[in-house]
Amino acid sequence: MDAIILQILNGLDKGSAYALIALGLTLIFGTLGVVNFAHGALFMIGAFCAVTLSRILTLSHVVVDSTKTDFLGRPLEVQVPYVYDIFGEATGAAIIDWAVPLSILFAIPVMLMVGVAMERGLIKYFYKRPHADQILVTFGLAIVLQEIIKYFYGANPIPTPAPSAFTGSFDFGAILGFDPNTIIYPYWRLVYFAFAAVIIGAVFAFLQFTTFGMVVRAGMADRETVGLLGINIDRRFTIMFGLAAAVAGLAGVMYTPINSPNYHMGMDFLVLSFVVVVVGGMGSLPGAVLAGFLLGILESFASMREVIDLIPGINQVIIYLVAIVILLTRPRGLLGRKGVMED
Amino acid sequence: MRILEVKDVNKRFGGLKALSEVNLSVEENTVHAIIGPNGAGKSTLLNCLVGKLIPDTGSVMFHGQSVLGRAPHEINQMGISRVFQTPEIFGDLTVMENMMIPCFAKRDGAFELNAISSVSSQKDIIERAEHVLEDMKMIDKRHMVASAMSRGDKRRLEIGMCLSQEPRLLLLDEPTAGMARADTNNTIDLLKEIKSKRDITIVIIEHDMHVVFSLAERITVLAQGTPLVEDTPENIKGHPKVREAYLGESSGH
Amino acid sequence: MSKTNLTRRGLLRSGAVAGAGVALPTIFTGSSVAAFTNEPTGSTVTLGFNVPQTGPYADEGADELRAYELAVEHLNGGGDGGMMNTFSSKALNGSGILGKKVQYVTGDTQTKSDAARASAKSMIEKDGAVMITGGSSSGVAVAVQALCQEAGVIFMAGLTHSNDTTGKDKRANGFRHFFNSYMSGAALAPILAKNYGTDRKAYHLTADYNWGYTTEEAIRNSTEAMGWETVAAVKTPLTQTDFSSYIAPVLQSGADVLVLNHYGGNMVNSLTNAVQFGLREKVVNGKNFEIVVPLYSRLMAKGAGANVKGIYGSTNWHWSLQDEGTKAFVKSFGTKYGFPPSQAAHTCYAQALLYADAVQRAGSFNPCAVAEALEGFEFDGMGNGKTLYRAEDHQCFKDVLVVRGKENPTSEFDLLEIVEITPVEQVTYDASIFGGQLGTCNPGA
Amino acid sequence: MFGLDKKDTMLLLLVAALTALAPFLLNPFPEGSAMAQFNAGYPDLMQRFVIFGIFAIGFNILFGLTGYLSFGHAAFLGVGSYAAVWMFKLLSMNVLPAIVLAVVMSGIFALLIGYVSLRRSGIYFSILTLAFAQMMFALAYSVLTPITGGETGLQLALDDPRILDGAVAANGNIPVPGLFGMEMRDSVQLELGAWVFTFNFGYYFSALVMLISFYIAIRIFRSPFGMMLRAIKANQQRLNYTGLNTRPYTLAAFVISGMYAGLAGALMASMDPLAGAERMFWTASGEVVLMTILGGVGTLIGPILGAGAIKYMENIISKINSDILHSWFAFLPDGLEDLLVTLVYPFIGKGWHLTLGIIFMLVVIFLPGGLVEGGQRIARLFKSKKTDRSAPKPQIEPGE
Repeated sequence: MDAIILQILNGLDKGSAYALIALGLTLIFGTLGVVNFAHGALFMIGAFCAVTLSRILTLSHVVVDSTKTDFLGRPLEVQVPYVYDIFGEATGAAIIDWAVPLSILFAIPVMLMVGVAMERGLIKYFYKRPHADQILVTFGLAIVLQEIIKYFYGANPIPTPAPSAFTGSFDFGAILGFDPNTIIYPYWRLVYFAFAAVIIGAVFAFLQFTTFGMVVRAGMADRETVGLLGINIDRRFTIMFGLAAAVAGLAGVMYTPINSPNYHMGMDFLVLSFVVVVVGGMGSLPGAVLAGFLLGILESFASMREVIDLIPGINQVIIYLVAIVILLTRPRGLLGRKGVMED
Repeated sequence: MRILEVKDVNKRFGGLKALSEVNLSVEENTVHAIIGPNGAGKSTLLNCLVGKLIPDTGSVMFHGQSVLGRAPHEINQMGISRVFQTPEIFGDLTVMENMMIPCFAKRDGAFELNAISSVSSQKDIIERAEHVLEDMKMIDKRHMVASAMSRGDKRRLEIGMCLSQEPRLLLLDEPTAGMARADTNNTIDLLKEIKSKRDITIVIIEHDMHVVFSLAERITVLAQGTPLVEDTPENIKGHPKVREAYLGESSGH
Repeated sequence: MSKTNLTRRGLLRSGAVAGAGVALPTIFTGSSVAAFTNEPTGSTVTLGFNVPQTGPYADEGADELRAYELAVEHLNGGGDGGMMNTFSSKALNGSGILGKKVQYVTGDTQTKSDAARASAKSMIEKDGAVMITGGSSSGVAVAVQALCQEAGVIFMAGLTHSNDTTGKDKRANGFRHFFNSYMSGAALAPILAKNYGTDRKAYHLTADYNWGYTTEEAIRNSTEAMGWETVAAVKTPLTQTDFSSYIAPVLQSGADVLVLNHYGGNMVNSLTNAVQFGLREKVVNGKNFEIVVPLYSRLMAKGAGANVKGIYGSTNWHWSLQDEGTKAFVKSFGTKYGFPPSQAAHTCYAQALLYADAVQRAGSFNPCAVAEALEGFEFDGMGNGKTLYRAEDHQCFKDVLVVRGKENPTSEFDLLEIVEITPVEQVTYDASIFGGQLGTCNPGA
Repeated sequence: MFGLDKKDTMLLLLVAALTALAPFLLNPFPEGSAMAQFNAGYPDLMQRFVIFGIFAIGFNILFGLTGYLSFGHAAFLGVGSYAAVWMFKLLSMNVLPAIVLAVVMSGIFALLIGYVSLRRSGIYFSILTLAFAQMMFALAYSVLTPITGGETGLQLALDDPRILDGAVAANGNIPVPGLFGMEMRDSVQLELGAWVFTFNFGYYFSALVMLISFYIAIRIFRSPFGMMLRAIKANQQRLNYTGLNTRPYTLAAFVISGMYAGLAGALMASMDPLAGAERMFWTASGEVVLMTILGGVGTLIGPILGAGAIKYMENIISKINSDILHSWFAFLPDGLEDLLVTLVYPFIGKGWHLTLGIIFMLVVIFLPGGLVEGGQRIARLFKSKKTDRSAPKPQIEPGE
């Protein structure tokens, strides 16, 4: 029982990452009709916003500590961050410690700009082109973006820890009456889950309750008609692209403490996020969120050793197996609409 | 002899009752029109005839055989061809290729793995396709890519493709929708010519009363998913129920 | 048609100068001219450095390449000579190999066996490389080793830790300086028993591919021999990035040690996740919960950051060793590049020198002569103390390091501290236990 | 000739001539010169050109004609490779039985996967094929290790049975794949002045297989079956209402292209008897999509060009290192040399992915019809000087 509760928790957390990425992907697909293979790269750029900010915060000058030596026997050069000088050591250390949450503020404008630049500079020329062309050009862009990141940051993962206040884990088991240590969950992952819930809720509220969102939703349903009403749908779609990029980027920022970011983390998520979107139904926002959580939970269950012992290799294939079963039983995914992306 | 027999057909979409207790019979070698206001269920009925939709209840018999549960290509092979509201042709292919495909379907059936012989060696198919193109007065356009033609020519090509299969029943779904008056008249002439040249039954769904009264021998009026009346054009013109339900609204034509 | 095995472009490159301008075609028949694949006849010899330049191990590959460049410099008499000065064999004299200047070509393995073989083939066929070396995974090492066997060139493996490389998949033309899973287990177990006691329950997470299997087996066998119990062993997919669903059930199982048989990105992520779950603050069965990482590398430690603190693992070599060979190598590498070398760099540098030395001693580039010179070769001064290149399986036997993540690192390179230098006797095993056949050396032509 | 019209015959002969002369054409630079780095006329790469050419030709039969974008085609390549290596291990080092088994096995897999996946179209089809391939990759890499060799790949061993050949070659090594006594790695070299040309038996064998595959592909393109496939891409609905059952057509195309992939896989294993699971990974499937689009979708020769272009970059650009760059620009003054090297360096060697990404983007943006369209534009540029300039934009027809 406790094992199952634990894996549901796990699944929700994994699912929230999938859902966040799939949400942005669906926003772009639903509004612009563009299959964006560079979406994973946006996630990755978001994560590197966090890396960049923590690098900026730890910009240092060198103080020579003659009591110690480095590997060649020379006096040790100790890096002292400028923030220590500005705010004093205690406050400075706290600022550096909180680099990841602070990066949210840094990432939002950056990602909006990246998104808008991408849409204006490249994507808008591809609205009328076949999906295969969109896939290829965005795939090329994804490669270029990740190679640029690799050029500057290297291929090795870069540790980007959560604030020390969030290290350790919370013991749910104790509350629910199980033995201690049976259902524990890291604080930061709980933060991630809550954060994802807030972002997903905000996106839905934005689309549901603002005029802007209403127009966009109408545009998703029938672009031509909305265009005929004399509404400048293109500008709104540009903003939507920026928004989707920001959602992906924030998902990336908050993900950095969970897994140290590296330049190919976007590609690692790309296939998976497409599976999530398609299982949810192309163009359906609730579908993307639902499928994200569903696949997250199923993946967690499949990784239990009781399950693996029963069906060897199930943890390797569960996502794809579920995708196949769902697509064969529900032709357009969980909540997909007819006629979308079928030709 | 009755070629098409629709009995007690019902079709629901969720809460919406699209067809209710539809009965229709079409005599062989006649032109039968189905008219009715928007949302009357004309297209739904047509889709039930060609296998795109399956009625909830009722039967559709073609030449004494049920079409229900058969796939569109099987129904076509039985002898029913369909012309769509917006011309459905193979846009990327040339006019000649467009015309050859139904000829292959007629000769080889629903599937034939004819992967090694070349198209240009299929003399009988080429001959047949050219013959139909000549018939349709399109032979000079045979090397054109189909999507580059005017809408009228596309319609003409589509009808020609259907005729090349020598169907026993030709279904036309608003063949003149969106056409200019001249094109409409051309289409009427074309259909008249087709009818005069061969034995064929035509069922036509049409909004344009001019087309209907120029062509139809029998007319069924559909309203709210149910047949209101079926009669000759003359009688339909004067029928009070029809005027009330339909013609009164669209007399502006 | 006459038969040649692959080509001998190295020969042709120099021969071409003599034949230039002659319009008459000359058809080369390999066996009549060259005794072995890519026999160098000019004033230079070409070595092929096949390292990952793209993909997740690119940084490791870059470090390997730095080491090779340094080795080439030293072989040709440049720089301060590095470990050539401390190496017990004095055959090398800084004038290249057998008087031929050393040149090199590079290829990208992409850490994929197909791509690695393609780039190795191109170096052999196109560039006339007489020896291939490098790589940072066992899959690549085994694949390229088999290729070199077929082509008739020597393969000096880079970083490869699976038992298979010199076990089940060993080849007569292939040589490994790096240690393996068995040695990790044999070296780690006593230290673990000493620090964590003999009454422990271990939970293994294992990368679901060959290297993971052999590592899990090695650690299980050696820890169980010390009295540990293995509670469970769960295989994780290579492509996994988030290990939370594998780590969450660990505490429920009653285990008090978690062994992460992961490498590279897998290890960085699983360790980070495990620390996140607060496993190390837990007390289970009255003991502190512990995590063990059988194979450490500095780049992985760097990726995992503070999470490695206090965690035990094994490593082939570390720059903080105090023997003369290490000090000489660290000095020349550090002077040239500004930071200390990784263990991958060390192994690659050593392999390049060992190959050159063997050629020099054999007096020939012929792979069979080189192999003979390497087989049973005992040496010292290459950073791991006395070392033996065992003849039966072409595996090096030397001391193995047990290391621990450092609590207070002074720089981003100072992440591990040496806990124990396990003597070579303790990690030596019988050559036959892993099966496989060495075959006979293949000189190509 | 060969039942082809004049234009197609010319195309076939052109491809035949290019492949026959490839050892010359791909080695335009003399040995030892600075440009020799760009020579591609060595056996391994030439083999790869034609083998991936086969793969792409087959993929184009599915994607180019029917428009069904399979994102899991590399799985069939993998199946073919595994089948071939098993045949080498168990039966004989002769490549023919290996090729036959590989084509049959990949055909069976394609039939099963195609039957299920073709129940959906559009991106749903793509995701289904992707899912199948990823499952096959994941299983081959892990739990199927006894059958596939897992991480290290499936390879030959000295103690394999090899029922027909006996165990070990004369020199005590594992025998190599061959064809009735000719070994695939046999080569003859020709030295002409400063130039060296290598003629490899394996390459010519693969090239012959590719020519046959190409010929069959032309026949399929020109056949009624090919026309039906193009009709499926153009308007599936109309085809249904014309009395044609599209499912068996798409399935046949899927199986044929799967068999092409299996053939390519078998040839890869024949040239280099090792089969790794990575060749089934989704990026490998993506690669063949890129090859086809880069060359020109739906054209006959495009996929071959695309395959060549990508393999050239992977194998040539990736091998240029900073040393070589310095030697190129050595004639320049030091500062300028360093500057140029710094500018070029990110794009070569380990940066070859960056170059690849940029080229994809440029081709897709400016040449939607791929390299073939590029060729057409250049050809038109020359023609337009003679004829009038307002010629209508030609449709990209198969066979151009």
